[in-house]
Amino acid sequence: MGTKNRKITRRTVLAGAAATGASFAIHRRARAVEPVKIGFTMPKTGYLGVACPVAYQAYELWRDQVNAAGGLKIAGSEPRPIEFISYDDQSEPSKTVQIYQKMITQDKVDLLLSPYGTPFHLALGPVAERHKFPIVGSTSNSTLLRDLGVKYMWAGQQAPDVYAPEMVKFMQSVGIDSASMLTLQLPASLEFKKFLTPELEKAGIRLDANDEYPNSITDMTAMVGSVKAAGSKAVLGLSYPLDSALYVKTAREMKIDVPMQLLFIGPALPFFSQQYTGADLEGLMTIGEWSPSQTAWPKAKPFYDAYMAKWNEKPDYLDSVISYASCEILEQAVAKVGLDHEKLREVISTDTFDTIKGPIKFDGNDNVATKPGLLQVQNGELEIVWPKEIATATFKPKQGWS
Amino acid sequence: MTALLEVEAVGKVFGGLVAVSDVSFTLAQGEIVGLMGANGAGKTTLFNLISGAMAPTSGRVRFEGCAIEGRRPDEICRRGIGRTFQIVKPFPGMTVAENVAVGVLYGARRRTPSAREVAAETDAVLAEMGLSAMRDKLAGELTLAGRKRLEVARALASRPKLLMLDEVMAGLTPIEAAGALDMLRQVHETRGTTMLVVEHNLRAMMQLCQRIVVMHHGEKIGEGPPEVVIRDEKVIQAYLGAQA
Amino acid sequence: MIAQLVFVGLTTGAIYALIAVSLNLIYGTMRLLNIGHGDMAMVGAYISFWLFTLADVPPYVSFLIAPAVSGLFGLLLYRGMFAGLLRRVQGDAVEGSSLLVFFGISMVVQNSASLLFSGTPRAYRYFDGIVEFGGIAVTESRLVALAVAVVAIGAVLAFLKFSIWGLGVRALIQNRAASAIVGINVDFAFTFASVVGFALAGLAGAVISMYQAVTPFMGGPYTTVGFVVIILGGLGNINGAIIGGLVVGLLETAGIALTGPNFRDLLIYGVFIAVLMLRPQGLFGRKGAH
Amino acid sequence: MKAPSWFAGPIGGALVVALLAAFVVPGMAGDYGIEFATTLVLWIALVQSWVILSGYTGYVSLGHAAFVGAGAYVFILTWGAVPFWFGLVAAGFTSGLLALIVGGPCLRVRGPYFVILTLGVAEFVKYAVINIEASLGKFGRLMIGTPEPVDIYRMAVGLAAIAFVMALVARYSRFGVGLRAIRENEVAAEMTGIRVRWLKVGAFGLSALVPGVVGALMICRTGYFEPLQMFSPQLSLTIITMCVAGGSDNPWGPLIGALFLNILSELLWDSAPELYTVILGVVLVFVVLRMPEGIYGTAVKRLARRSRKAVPGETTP
Repeated sequence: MGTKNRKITRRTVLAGAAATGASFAIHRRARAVEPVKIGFTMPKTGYLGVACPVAYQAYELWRDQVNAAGGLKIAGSEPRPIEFISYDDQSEPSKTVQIYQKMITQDKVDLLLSPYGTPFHLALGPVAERHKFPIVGSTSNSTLLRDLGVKYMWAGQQAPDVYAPEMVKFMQSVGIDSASMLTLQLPASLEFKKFLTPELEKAGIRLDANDEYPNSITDMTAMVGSVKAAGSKAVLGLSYPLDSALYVKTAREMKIDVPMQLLFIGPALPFFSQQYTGADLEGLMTIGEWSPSQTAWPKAKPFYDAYMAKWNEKPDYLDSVISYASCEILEQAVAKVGLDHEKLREVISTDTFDTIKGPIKFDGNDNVATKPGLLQVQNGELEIVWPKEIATATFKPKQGWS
Repeated sequence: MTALLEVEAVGKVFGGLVAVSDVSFTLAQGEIVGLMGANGAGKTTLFNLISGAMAPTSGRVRFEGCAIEGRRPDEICRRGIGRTFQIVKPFPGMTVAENVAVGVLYGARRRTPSAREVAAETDAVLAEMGLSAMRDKLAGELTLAGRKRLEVARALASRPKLLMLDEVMAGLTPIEAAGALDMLRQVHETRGTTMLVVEHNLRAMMQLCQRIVVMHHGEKIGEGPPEVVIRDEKVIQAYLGAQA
Repeated sequence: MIAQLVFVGLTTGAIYALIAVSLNLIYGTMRLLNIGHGDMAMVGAYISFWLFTLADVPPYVSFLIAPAVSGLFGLLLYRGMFAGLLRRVQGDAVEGSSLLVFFGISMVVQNSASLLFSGTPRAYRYFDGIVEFGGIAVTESRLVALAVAVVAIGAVLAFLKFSIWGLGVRALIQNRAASAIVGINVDFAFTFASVVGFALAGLAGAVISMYQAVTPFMGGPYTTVGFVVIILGGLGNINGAIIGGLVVGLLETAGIALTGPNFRDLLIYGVFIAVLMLRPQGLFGRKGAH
Repeated sequence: MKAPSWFAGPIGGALVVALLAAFVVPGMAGDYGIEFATTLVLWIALVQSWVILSGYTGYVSLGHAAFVGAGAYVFILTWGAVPFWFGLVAAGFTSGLLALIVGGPCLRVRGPYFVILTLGVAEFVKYAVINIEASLGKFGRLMIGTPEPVDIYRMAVGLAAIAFVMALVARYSRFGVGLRAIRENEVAAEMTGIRVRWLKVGAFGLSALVPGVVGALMICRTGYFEPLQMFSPQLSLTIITMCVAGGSDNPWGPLIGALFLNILSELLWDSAPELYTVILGVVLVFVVLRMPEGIYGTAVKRLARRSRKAVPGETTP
């Protein structure tokens, strides 16, 4: 009757304790050289408290790796160890603004990493601009950052106006001609919907059920029922982790038999595979363009292994990867031009960076080197099924539930 | 003497229960009238009907010739009817002076008084009621006698033409009750305020009232000067019968 | 489909009713504005999750352990804080003060959980087969949740109805001042309300953990629903809380089916506001009870 | 009742403090200091506005977030279309109007019913705005060209000063005496000639003006509007927490409560970033248990007792 994932959690606790001990040890030893102070905030409490570990765990992994390798390489000087100065922004963008000002003016940090989530990036844009302090964005994926017109901040992820056409291209490539869309009423989902709807129309994909729901949703029976009645070939769930899980629970009960079932954010998260395994997870899709099994990116698999070793859970293929990649960009830029903010801005704006998700290059605020893609669970692992150039597997229609 | 208050065939029914039935009487300017009756006779309900806490089911209440039944209590107060409560309701978290000031500020008057006028009038009422020494105490900290006094003071501060007193002496020691009686007489003497008084203390009623209305089971069963009323056979039977 | 919607609505509603009944015991008797009630459910959910993942303890055993722990917590809070607070503070001030206390407690509990376990959602699988009957298909965990809620609420009702202590608690909910005068042991009733109220919240959490991911912040929405339900049903009215819970549960499923999922909250709060406009004392509250 | 002459003292004092805060602090504090001060001052404005209804009448509102959110929403809707100041004023008045509309029916309900009803109304308004925004195809709105932080700070100081004076005048005027009488005993208040309904609704409307402007200033700080954040019930809860911690029978208590909580959380947050919310929770519990009348109320009482001891024979403080 019951299955479980005991090994993951018990080891997590031990590994976590060990890791903390290890990082203390490094700190003490590295005191000889003045560390490089890198600041950021994370919404450890508040409504994003659930989502942010995937990001800061990537940051902490990067710090430990760099320190273990002798410190951050800085052009024109000795490598120096990294010291994080991080605070809880309580899921409030205004707090983020306040804390970044503090980190810049009082804590006198040398470098900054980005906070978690689009609204926080948007709120921070003007701060970066005023202090001429470069911040490589990570978990931000909105066209609004472009509208802000800042020169000191770059988006980590693809904006929906780039993402939506790719998703539709994929659907056409596997012969899907009808879809039902379920949209969470939060900015990122709503923005995606806004760009996806005309693309679907342009491609001649029929839109059947098209519902929006609030973040307070606790039951999806009615909504999933309308999806079932519509008989579409695809379910596009523009959803967040907890409602993604709710969708799977309800779709199982109602035996939703649809070849393409995509959930915006969820299937890549660790808890998802605690709650659902086997046939339930198999065939679910999510957005993302990364996989440890993509051999074209030599750093991908080592990152995956290191993350697993440190945190004893899989990285999130979207947020953890881009968070880590933003650290890599900063690392490479500093290695090239040192800690001067103006030079950093220059080099980040123009160079191409080699990261765990392949090359990244910015044009304006946008990353133009990465093509947005889609992931699918196949044999329990997430595989890239789109775009073709970086695909690690081919799409397989979802086959029922357990 | 012109009639200040006219109660005409007033009735109140709660669900199926008749609380007050067809009661009529009048109060002349400057009169002190007692309202007597056993517990449950409908005295407090009648107070509520006059002061606007409830609307009567039937009948009229006229004050200075205007129909006031069913109007809001605050409006009736501003027209000049002040009252106290059987179960005292001071403003416990406010000081004694503040309690009185509420009456001064919101009671019957033509214009908003200035701060100095409020202070002066509050002090005057406090002195009149013998509360000056306690002016800065919280109302909730007073003894029962003090709170009853305060209720009268608050009602007086609103400059009522008619003051309705609901058992202001109940629960007091004989000495306190005597003091209260003197105080009311004093008020009547100096202000000439018309009063409608509910009281169980027969002697006090005899001394204070010029006329007494007796109620029984929601109906008026007698009316007249005190010494006549208490000798009335019907009244004795109803009143003492119920008491015993 | 209609049968499915109604049944699912009932299971959701049963959990709401369980939370509301327990909250009603605390709010109805002591007038403590327990905005940390959902956090107690969160504690129960974590207990259930960790017992299962670390020690193989199946959730039905946690259904006993979680309420024991949270009930003990309730006892300690009452003895340590609220007994004294209730002696010193009276009237409306109780609500303000207790709101602040529970706000503090809620911060401590939530953030301790967050520090200890991080914000990462946790989940496990149990009772996750699918049962079909009469055109209805539901996950077993929903049935278990329904059964547990019915049994727990039934036990509380029976206690209140048939035992002499229960009579005292009911009288206390109706009128505190009068109860003390007629010799009801107020201290016992308060202790009872604290322990049982907290224990049932913990139980609800243990049940919820079977089908919803566990996070340090999962309690908030349940607190809100709990308050809406007890005010809807009439403060202190246990039967009202049960019916109110079912009403909200059905609004969430059937109501959404009729209007659209985006109207979920407008529907729930709209009905709530409308009811209070028409009946200021709630659906089943007595006039003047407040 | 005309404002007594001693009003001039506190009002003048508030003005001096506000002017000092507006023009001296920015020179001394860095960027971060200004951000902290802005947060603090906005909280002060919020608690002062809340106390007018909930502190004085005892109708505890858990719905203040609705007014903050409504103000912010109106402000962003009019952003760019009308002059800045006009937008601020419109934000305040819209919230005030919203309060007048919902106040009538809501204030028929008392005690706990009112507390939860206001929460329900605030949630209703929040989800209404979410749905309106979604149906307009909006996914958060961006404002470009918002004022400099120092200017926002100065506006916030001005607003807090206005809110303080409003709360002060409301407390010690005829209006405030009426409101407090309602809190102490509504039936008796009505029988003493107070137009209970008008006063309550009036106080509700008045208490919603300032939060509307606060909402506008809050989105100016981040340049971004998203309903879920602006209508957060957490905000309403925090307001109550500050007011109860300080004591809420007069403007001083909430002022002290806001200072206390902001400064405390700032100190804790800086020195114990991991544990600070836990410690803050413990402190809150402690405050209530040791000082049920709030910091201000308790302090006044202690001082009074001490002075009474010092001057034997005097009966009243």
